[in-house]
Amino acid sequence: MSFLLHGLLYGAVVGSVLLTVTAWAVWFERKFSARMQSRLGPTIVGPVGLLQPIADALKLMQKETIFPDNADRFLFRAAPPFMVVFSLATAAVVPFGPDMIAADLDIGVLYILALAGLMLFPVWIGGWASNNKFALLAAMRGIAQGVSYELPLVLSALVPVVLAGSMSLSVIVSFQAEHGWFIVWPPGPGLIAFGIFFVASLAETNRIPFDIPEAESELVAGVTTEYTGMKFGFFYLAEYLHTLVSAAVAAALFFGGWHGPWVSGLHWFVLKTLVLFVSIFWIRWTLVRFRADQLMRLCWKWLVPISLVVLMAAAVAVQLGEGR
Amino acid sequence: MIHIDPASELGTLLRERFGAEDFPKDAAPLVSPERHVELARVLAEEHGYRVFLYVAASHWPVVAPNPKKEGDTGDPEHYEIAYALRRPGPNTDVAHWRVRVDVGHSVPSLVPLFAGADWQEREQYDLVGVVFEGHPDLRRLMMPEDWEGHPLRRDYAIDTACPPWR
Amino acid sequence: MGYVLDSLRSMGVTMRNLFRAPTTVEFPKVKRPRSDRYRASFALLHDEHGEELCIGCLACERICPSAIITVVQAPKRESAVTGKKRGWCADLTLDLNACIYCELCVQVCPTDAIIMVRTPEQPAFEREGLFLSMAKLYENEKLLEPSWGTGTKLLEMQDPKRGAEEAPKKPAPAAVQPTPADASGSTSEGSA
Amino acid sequence: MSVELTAQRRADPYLDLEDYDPEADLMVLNVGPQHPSTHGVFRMKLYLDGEVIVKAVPYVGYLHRGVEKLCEKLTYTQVTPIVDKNDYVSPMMNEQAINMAFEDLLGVEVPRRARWLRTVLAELQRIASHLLWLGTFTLDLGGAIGGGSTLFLYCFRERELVLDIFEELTGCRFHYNTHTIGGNRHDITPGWAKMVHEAISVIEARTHEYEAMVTRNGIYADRTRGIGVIDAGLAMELGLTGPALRGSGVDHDLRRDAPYHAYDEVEVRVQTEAAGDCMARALVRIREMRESVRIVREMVDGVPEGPICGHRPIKLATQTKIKAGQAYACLESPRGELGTFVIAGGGSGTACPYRLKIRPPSLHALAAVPYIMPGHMVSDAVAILGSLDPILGEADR
Repeated sequence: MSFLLHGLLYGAVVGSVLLTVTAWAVWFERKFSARMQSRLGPTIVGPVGLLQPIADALKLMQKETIFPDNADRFLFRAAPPFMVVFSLATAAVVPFGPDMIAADLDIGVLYILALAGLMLFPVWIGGWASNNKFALLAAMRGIAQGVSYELPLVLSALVPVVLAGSMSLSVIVSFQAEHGWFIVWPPGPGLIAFGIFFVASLAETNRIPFDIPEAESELVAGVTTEYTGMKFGFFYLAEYLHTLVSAAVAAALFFGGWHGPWVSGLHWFVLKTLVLFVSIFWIRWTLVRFRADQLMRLCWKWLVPISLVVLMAAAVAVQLGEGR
Repeated sequence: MIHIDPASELGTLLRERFGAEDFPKDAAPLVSPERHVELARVLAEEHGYRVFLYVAASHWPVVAPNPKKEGDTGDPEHYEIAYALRRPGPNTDVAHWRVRVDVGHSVPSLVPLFAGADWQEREQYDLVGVVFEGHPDLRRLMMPEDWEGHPLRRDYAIDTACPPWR
Repeated sequence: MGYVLDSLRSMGVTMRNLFRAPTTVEFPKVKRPRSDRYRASFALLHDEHGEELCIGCLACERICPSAIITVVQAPKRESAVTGKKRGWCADLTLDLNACIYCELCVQVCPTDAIIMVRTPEQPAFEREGLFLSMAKLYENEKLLEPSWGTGTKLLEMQDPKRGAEEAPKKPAPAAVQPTPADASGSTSEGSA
Repeated sequence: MSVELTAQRRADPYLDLEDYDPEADLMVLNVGPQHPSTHGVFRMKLYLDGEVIVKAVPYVGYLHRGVEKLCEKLTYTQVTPIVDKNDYVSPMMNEQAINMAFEDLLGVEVPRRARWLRTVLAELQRIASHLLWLGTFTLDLGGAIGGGSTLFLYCFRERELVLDIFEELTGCRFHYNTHTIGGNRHDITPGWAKMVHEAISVIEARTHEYEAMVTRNGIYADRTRGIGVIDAGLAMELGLTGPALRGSGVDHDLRRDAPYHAYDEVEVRVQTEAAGDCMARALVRIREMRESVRIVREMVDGVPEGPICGHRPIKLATQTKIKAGQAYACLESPRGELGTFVIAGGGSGTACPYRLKIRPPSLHALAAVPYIMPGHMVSDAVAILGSLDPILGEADR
């Protein structure tokens, strides 16, 4: 019973905090990109446009929901909520602080990766149900990309698992608190694995330079071409949530999570997540996108082999360390 | 003003091989419609005029004979199609010539020689109504497919009512 | 690896731009300065004695490429100031909906009566708002800032004989005016 | 890779799909006329085998405004502001091209000051136009919410400087109507040359930044190298001119080869690239931008004294009368050879042209689409279209 209560309480707290943070992450990205592009960004709603996310949400809610002709209405409606649920559910196993974790699963990493795989389904469902060629092409690209990049994502995420000897994120973080962050120790595998994990996360979350499923200059708006109002808003929200959670997971896996010099705690975790989050934005607003086949080439010819090698190296390092 | 010197290389070619007699001061020489594809080929292959510039057709309505002028027979309704090719590079030059056909007759198309003539001829067909014989895909280019008339003809009034837009 | 280095170089560029001052302004609050010659809307002018300059000569109506100016001539009568007979304009309307801001009407005006104004952003909520009646045109004279160009100045600037002699003693032949107009405008402006 | 092999072959624009593969289940994708990357209202029908384009059928005419018919009804003096709207990215060029044709018919000598001024304006316009091209091309590659829009806005930021220069001179940012038969309508103001110097030094310095973000970027190179290859023969046959022709290795530039304005008094270094792909066209344009900066810097201080108009200034709509004659005047616009073919006289009286034909470089560039697109992917279609730099206002007229 207490387990259920704990889950509900933490779930509510984490969910609402994350949603709020995501809303202002959108504001932050708009402001950040604006300044990067010599613009002002949102200025009108609230001081320095801080209330802009609320205005956006209100606007989206007021908009009419349009169903395309011959669209599969049930699936069309079903896709957006799934997106949000899956990306929120990922956050359940992220350790925000020493004891701040909604559900300390033994298979935390596996759970995250499984949910990342599930995220492909709403994309495909939405693209198929829209009865739009652009959405269909985008959905097919999304599936191909998601399935391919799952591999380097899993392989690189296994490196910390092997090093820490556990699949639980909280154990991985505590291990790093004891033995040093994986990004610096052992030198090499952690850093390369982080690089691959980061790139694969960019691809999983459809961020530039890997945003071909929603490549708006080619495919209008990709899967969301036919979505309007809050249905589109859900996709949009889920995208940001997914990015935020990916940054948080990367921070936990490779940067020691809540551990930091002087006083460990939530603040370190937030700081690390934010740095990763901002660098994702920074990359997004700088680069152009790959083409679908180049993206696959990068994945299968470079990321997968390298991550395999790094995984082996990590295993060897652990074996050598055992004798110590 | 477009003027081709009859003594120039181009003028000699036109005069000797393509039977151009008149070299007006303010227009390109006329070449017969039967010979003009051959002219374009010779210009492109032997003289380096390889950049396709333009096709410009114009419509000339009937001119009644002037009774005051002796021997004036007037002018039947006809099309005048001006062509131009360019020789690229530092010694660039433009070869202009005109083809004249009566309404109802067609002009041999330049598309087999110049891919660029494709859309230009379609445009002239669309806007002026000249039919280019041998064009692989002579459809309207600018106007809607079901448009009536050819807007750039002189007898097409500028305030012709436009059908309701689809 | 090449991708990473290239991306870092590109990211360096965007980071450098992050610290450059923004070029956009918060529009309704801040307005960018407009040049002297900026042309935005139209106005009809009075001379210094308060008499309408427009003589209803139809020059602007005839030159307008999009045919948006309509002039209704009034019968000739004496001017209250000079006492000479001159033409009058009964009505002049200008439809900004189709205006292409070519400044030709200003250039051809023999009396510098019609000018353009440089106060930017003259939006309207309905099409009628962009339809300038004669009353509105005379109102613009008082409310809005005039642009540099007038018929005299433009013709003087384009005079083919300009610069041939240093100081033109008599006004350019094309710029002979039936009524005294803005004479101070004929300076040698523009010779940089 | 099979995609690359098929791209090298010249595609058949009239391909019968039955010949391709009677069994193939091709997907027809309608790109445009409302699509983010068709640069206006261009439409192409793409027949897709998977994501590979089998056949591309382009449609133009959505922006057809009947300019040529309109010009037959307007007098010679009224035409200039109308043709301004053709190539709305480089309006100066339209005005100059049409007035050059009329000057040729009239035999009017343009004063030296006006010729210099026209040269400077043309080069500034070229910078502005290439900047806009670079921005929109990167936008096609990089997306509206991504790196593409960043470079797009950088380019627009610098383009504003050029537009400010034009505003200072002519009073308008876009549709200037600053050229007239025989010269210019607006003379330069006292601070103008300084303004130009400031603007071009900023643009020159920032060109390095653009290069770091585009041509020296691996992802950008991957998207543009070997894509949309036009060999020199096809380019010439199609009537491609300007950067698209020079990107295919043909050393041809009207500014050097058939000097107009004051180009005979200044050195123009023609930029060529042999590859003929999107990257080659991009490199040519970026180098041309630098070259234009150099030309402007050399010329803007030395604008000679004298009148700016060699013909009677416009006072009457019907004042310019041309009895008869045909003329073709052309200049090197940022997109290629922008020509004007005029038949004067005829049955339309002496004040209006009988037939006026504008030779738009963009139309010829778009005509290349069915030849180069097959064999590429949908993503490349956008890149190819962007690299051709079509302006639909000019193509459709």
